[in-house]
Amino acid sequence: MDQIILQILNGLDKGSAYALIALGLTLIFGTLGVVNFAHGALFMLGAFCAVTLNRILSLSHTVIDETKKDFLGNPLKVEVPYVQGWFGESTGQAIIDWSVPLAILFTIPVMIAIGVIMERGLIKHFYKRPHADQILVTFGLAIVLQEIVKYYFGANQIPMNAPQAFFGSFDFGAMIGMEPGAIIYPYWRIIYFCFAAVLVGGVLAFLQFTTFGMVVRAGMADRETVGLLGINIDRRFTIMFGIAAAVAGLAGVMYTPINPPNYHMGMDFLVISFVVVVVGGMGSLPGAILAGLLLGILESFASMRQIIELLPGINQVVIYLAAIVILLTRPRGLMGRKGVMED
Amino acid sequence: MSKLDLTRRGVIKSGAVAGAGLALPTIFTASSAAAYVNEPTGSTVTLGFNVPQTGPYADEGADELRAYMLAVEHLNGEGDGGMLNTFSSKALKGNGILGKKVEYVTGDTQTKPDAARASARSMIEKDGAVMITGGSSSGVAVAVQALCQEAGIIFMAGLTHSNDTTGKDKKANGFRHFFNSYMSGAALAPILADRYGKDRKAYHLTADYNWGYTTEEAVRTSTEAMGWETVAAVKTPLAQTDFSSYVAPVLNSGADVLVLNHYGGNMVNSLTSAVQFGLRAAQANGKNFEIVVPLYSRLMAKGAGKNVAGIFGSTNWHWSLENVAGARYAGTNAFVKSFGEKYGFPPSQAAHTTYCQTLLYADACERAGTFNPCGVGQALEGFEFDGLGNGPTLYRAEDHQCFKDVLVVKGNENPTSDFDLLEIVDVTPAAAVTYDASIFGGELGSCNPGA
Amino acid sequence: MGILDVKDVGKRFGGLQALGDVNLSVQENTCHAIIGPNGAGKSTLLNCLIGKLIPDTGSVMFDGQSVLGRNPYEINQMGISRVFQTPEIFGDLSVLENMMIPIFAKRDGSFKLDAVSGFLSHRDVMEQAEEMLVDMNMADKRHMHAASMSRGDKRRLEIGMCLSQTPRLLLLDEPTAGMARADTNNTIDLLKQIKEERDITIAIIEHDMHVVFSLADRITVLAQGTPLVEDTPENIKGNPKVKEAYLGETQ
Amino acid sequence: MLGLNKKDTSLLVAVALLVALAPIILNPFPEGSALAQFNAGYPDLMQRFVIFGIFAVGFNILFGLTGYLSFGHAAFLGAGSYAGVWMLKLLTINVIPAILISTVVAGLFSILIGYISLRRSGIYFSILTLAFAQMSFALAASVLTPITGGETGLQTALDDPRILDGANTTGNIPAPSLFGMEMSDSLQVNVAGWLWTFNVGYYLAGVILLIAFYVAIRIFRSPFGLMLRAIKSNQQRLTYTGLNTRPYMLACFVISGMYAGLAGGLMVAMDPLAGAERMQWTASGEVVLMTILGGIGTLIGPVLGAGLIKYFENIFSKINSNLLHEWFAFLPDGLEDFVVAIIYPFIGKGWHLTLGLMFMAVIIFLPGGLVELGQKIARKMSGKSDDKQTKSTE
Repeated sequence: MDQIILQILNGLDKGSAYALIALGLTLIFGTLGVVNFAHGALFMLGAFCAVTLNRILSLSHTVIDETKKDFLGNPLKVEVPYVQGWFGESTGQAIIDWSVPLAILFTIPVMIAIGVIMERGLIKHFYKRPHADQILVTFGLAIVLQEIVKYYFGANQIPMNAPQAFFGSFDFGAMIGMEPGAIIYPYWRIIYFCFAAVLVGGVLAFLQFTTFGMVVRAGMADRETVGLLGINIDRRFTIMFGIAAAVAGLAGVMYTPINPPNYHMGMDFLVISFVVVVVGGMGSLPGAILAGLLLGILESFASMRQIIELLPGINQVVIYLAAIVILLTRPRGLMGRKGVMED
Repeated sequence: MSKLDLTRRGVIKSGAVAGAGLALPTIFTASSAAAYVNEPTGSTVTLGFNVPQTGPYADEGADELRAYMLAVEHLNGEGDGGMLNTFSSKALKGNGILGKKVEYVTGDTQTKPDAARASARSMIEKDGAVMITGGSSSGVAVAVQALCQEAGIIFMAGLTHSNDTTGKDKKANGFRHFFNSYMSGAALAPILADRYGKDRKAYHLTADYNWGYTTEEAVRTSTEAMGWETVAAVKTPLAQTDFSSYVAPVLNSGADVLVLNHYGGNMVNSLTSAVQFGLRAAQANGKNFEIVVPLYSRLMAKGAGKNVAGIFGSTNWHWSLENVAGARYAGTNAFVKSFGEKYGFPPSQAAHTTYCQTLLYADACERAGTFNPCGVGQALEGFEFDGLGNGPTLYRAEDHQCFKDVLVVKGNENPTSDFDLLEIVDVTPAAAVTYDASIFGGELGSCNPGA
Repeated sequence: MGILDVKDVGKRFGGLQALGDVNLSVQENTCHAIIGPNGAGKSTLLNCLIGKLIPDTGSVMFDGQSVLGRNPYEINQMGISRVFQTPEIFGDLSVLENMMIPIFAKRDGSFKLDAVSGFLSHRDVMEQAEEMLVDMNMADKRHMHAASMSRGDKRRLEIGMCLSQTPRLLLLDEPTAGMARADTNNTIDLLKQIKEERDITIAIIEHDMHVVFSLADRITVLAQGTPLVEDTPENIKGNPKVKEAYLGETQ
Repeated sequence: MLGLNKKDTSLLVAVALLVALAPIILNPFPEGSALAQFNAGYPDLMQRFVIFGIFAVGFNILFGLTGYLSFGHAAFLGAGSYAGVWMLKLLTINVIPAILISTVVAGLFSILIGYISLRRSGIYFSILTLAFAQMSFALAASVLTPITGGETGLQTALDDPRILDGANTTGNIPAPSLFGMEMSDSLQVNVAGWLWTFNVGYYLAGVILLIAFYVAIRIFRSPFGLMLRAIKSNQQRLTYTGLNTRPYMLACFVISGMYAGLAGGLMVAMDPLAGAERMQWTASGEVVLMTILGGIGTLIGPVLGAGLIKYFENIFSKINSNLLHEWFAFLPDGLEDFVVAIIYPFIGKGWHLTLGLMFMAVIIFLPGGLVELGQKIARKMSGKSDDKQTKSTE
C-alpha cells in the first residue's frame, strides 16, 4: 500500500512536469495553430535563467588564501561573492541559497520577452505555412538555442540547490497517519507539484475568468470569426505566446534542484511532451494536464521492481504503449476535438 | 592560442603529394604495394582523435582533446615534455614519432556508434590517419575498435569501462589503458567491506545497457564474495532523466546500501534523487544508509555538486594521486603541471588516459621501428612500463588490457574548488584486480595491417 | 420499385429525432428532388444514402441491394456517385488528373497496386478523361491546377468526375449553394443537358426552388425529418402544406 | 526511354552521371591544399550520401505523395540493419542476401506498424509511428540485447557460423563482399594532385540508388502514385470516388518501409554494424529534415537534402581551430585570432549550431527547399519569369 501511494506521489510529481510543458505546447498550438518544436528549448532556457541568476549572485572577487594550496601547489585563490561583501556573510549566503526561488521573479519577464520576440520575429511568419515547415523552423531554432547555451555553459550538468530550508525529505506517511518511515518524500518535489498546480490553475483561471482569456479561448475555437469581430486577436496571441514561454520557463526554473540542468534537457522532454499533448487531445488544455499526470503515474508504476520482474523492459516502453492504446481506442486522444490536425 | 602551436599541415602535405603525384595509379588499395594501410610516406604522421564534441559527453570529449593536443606538443618536442620525462621507456626523443612530425585530425563521435564509425572512417579514408583514439563510452569504443580491426588501423581506446572492450569484443588492433568494471568491483569490494562492514544488504540500480550489465555483475560478484547480500537489482532506461520512482522504494526494501551502476547524466540524476530522498541521512537495519557509485569521474562529480559528499567509488586516476599516495605514482604531478599551466585547471581521468594512450602508441612505434599495426601491436603486447602516473603497469598480451593500481575515491565533504570534489581513500594494488584473461570470452584474432 | 428505395429510415442524434420514418423511392432515369427548410433532415438523409451515417431503423436499397453498413467507396462501386455542397475535387492535381481518377476507379475497382506503369500505358483512361473534359467544356483547362479554378469550374469538374464513372445514380447535394446567379444558371444548364443526353438517375437535395423546378421530375418535401408530400413539381407549387413548411421556417 | 517521358529520362540520366562521377565531382580541391578539408569524395561519405538518399527517396514516397508524416521511419532502417547483419553472421559474407533480407524484414515490420498506425491520420498517425519506433529503439538497446547487441550494436564476429562460406582460417573477420570484391576495395587514381577514389561499395550502393530512384519515378508517374497524391489532396473525395484508401496507404507505407530497409541493408553491407540509435526518434527526425530541406514531393529533393545534411555532419564537424588558424595564417596576427574566434563557434564542436541556422535559413527563404533554389536559379539563367508555372514534381 505504501509502495502504491509512493508511486502515485512520484507519478504526480513527474506528471506535473510533463503537464506544465504540455500545457504551454497546447496553448501555442491551440491559439496559434503552430507546432512548436522549440518548446523544450524554452523549458531549458528557463532552467538556465536560474543558473544565470545564481551566477550573477555569486559574482566574486578573489582573495588569496596562503594557508591552502591549489592543484599546482600555488596559494589557493578563494572566491568571495560580492553579495557577501555587501550584505554581510550570512545574508549574502542566504541570498545565494535562495537563488532558485528568486529566479522565478527574474525568469518571468525574461521568458515573456523571449516568447514575444520569438513570436514576432519568427513564428508569426509561419502561421499560414504547412505544419512540416513549422516543425523544421522551430526544430532549427531549438538546436540554435541549445547550442548557444552549450557554448556559454558547457555540456556538463550544473548542480543547482534548493534553499537549505527545503533540502532533504520529510515523513509524508506519518503526516497522513501511516506508520513512520513508510513514505519519505523530498520537500522540493512536493513544492514542485504544488507550484505546478498553482501555475496550471492560474493559467486556466486566467483563460476562464478574464476578458482577455475569453477572447483567446474564442480565438482557439474559431479564429476567423473572432478576427471578423474586429478584435485584434494577433496581439493577444503574441501575449499568449509570451505566457506559454513563461510557463515553460518557470517549469524549468523549479526543475533545476530536481535534476541538475544541462543544455540538452529540453530535447529530453520534447518527445514525451508531444506524446502527452497528443494523448490528451490536440488543443485541449485539460486533456494535456490529464494526460501528463496519467502518463507520469503509469511511468512510475512501470518502474516498480515487482512489475519489471513480471514484464522485463516495460519501464522502457510504457509511455509509448499507453499512447498507442489510448490513440487506438480514443481516436482524438483523451479530450481532443474533432478535425484538429487530422490532415 | 598562439600561432607557434600550429602545425602547418597543408603546406607540408602538399609538398609531399607533389612528389607522389606523378606515381602511377594504384590499383585496389587492398593489394597495393604499401605494407600497411596509410603508411606515412612524407615527413609527418597523422593521428585521429575521435572524441564526443556534441551531445552530453561533449565536455569530457573536450578534455580528452586538450590532452591529445598536449601529447602532440610533447611528442614534437614542444612544451615542457610532461610525462615524457617520467615515462620509464626512453625511446621517444621529442622529435615526433620515428622522426616524423605528429599531426592530428579531430572528429565528433556524438557518442553514437554509427557516427563514431563514420568519423573514424573519414579519418582513415580521407585524412590518412594511422591510428584512431578517443571516445567516451563503451558502445563507441567497441564499435570503433571493430572498425579499426577491419581497416587495419591501431585503435587506442579512450574512456571505456565495460568489460566487453577487452573481453568479449576484444580485437588484435585495439588497446585499452583505462580500467574496467571487473577492476572497479574488485577494487571497491574490500574497501567497502572494511568501511561499511561485511553484513550489508545492497540494492542495485543499473543502467539498462551493456556497460550497466557488466558493472552490476562485477560489483555484485565481488561484494557478495565479501559477504554482502544483494536485495534487488533494478534496470533503469538509459534515457531516464528523473529517477524518483526508482529511488523512492529503496528505503523500505530492507537494503542498507544503494549501488548506482550509472554513468554520466544517469549517475548525476540518480544520485541527486537519492540524496533528495534522504538516503544519505537515513538509517536502515540499524546502520547508516550508504550509496556507492562504482565509476566516478570528476565531471560527473561536478554535475552532482555537493550531493557526492562522502560517496564511494572508483576511478582510473586522479590529479592528486602523487601528492596523496607518494612517488610510486610519479608522472602525475608532471602531467598535472604541464596540463594545468596550459589550460588553467587540472586534467580529468579521461584526459589522463588519452594522453597516456598517445604516448604509449608513439613509444611502441619507436620501439617497433614502424607504424605497421602488427609491429606496434607486438611492441605493446606484454609491455611493462612505469612513470605514467599509475605506477608500474602491464599491457597484457592476451587481451590488450592495462593492469595497474585502481583508486578508490569518495566525494569530498569540504571541497575547496570545483576540481577538489573527490578525495582518494585508498589504492587497490594491481595484483588484487587482475583476472584471468579468458573469463570474458571473445577472441583477439590476428593483427590486421590492412594491406 | 425504384432504383433507390428508402424504407422507414429513422435516425436520432441524442434527443433529437433527425429523421423519422422516411419512405421514398427514386425511379430509374428520373430526376428526383428532395427539398425542405433548413434542419428538415435533408443532409442526414443524404448521409444515410452514401454510407456516411447508418440509420437507426429502416432500410436503404439500391437496385435490390442494401447500402447500409457499406463503406462509401463500396457504395460508389455499386453505382452511386456524389456531388458535394462545396465542390470536392483534388485541388493539388491537374484537371486532367482529377478526371482520370474516377475512370481508374471505375475500370480497376477500389484498389489496384499498379505502381510501375506510366499513364501512357493507360491510353483508354486518358482518352475517356479527355472526352469527358471536352463534354464539360474544359478541354482548354486540362493542365490547370484544379484548386486555382473558379468555383463554377470546380463544380463542373466535380460533376464531370462523377459522370465519367457512368453512375446509375447521381446524388447532388445543393449543387448551386453559394454560387453567383450566372454560375447557378450555367450549372442548371449543364445538369439539364446531362439529364437529356445520358441515361442517368439523379437525386438532388436543394434549397433553391429555381433549381428544383428547372430540373426535377418528382419532388419530395421533407419537414422535421419526415416526408411531407411527394409529387410532381406542378403539384408541389400549389401545395399549401409546402408553403406552410417554408413559411414556418421564415417566421 | 525505360518507359519514362523525356523530362524524367533526363533527370535519371543526370542522377546517373552524378553518381558515376561523384568521386571526381566531390573532390574539387587538390589533395593537400588548404581547402581539401571540404572534399567529400572519400568512400564512407559517398556511401552515406547514396544510402541516405535511398532512405529519403523512400520516405518521400510516403510523406511527399500522401502527406502522412511518419516520425518513426528509422525503425525500418534499424530493423533492416539488424536483419542484414544477422545474414552476414549466419549465412554468408556476400552482401546480396543481406540486402535482400533487410528489405524483406523491413517490409514485414512496416506491414505490422502500418496496419495499426494507419487507423489514424494527421498528427495522431505521426505520434503512433513515433511511439512504435521509440519502443523498438528502447527495447533494442536494452532487453533485446541478445538479438541486437544492445547499445554497442550488432557486429560480425570471428566465430560466426556463415554456413555458406568455407571455414575461416585467416584469423580475421571477413569483410562484406560481393562475389569476392570487398566493399572497402578501391581504385585510387592520382592525377596532378587530385586524388580520386573509386570504391566498390560506393558503386554497388550507387547502382542500387539508381534502381531505387528509377522505381520512385515510376511510382510517382503511375496510377498508384496518382492515387497517393489524391489521398494527400482530398481523401474524402477519393473515398466517394470508389477507391479504398486503406490498402493504398498500407501499400505505400510498406514500399516506403522497404526503401528504409534497403538503406539499412546497404549500411551494414558497407560497414557491418547495426546500432540501436539508428532507430531513435532523432534518426527519424533526420530523414524528415532531409526531405523538407531538399523539397517535399519532388523526386530529386530528398537526395539533395540527404547529401547536404550528411555533408555538414561529416565535414563541418571535423574542422578544428588548428585548421582555422592555418587557413587564416595569411592575416596579421591579431586579425587572424579575431577571425578564428568568430568562426570557431560554428565549426567543429559547434557544427550543430550551423546546422540549426541552416534549417532556419532554408525554411524561411526557400519554402520549397533546395529544389526551389535550383528552379529559381534555372529561371534566372533562362531569363524567364513565369510565376504561374504549376508546381511540377521533378
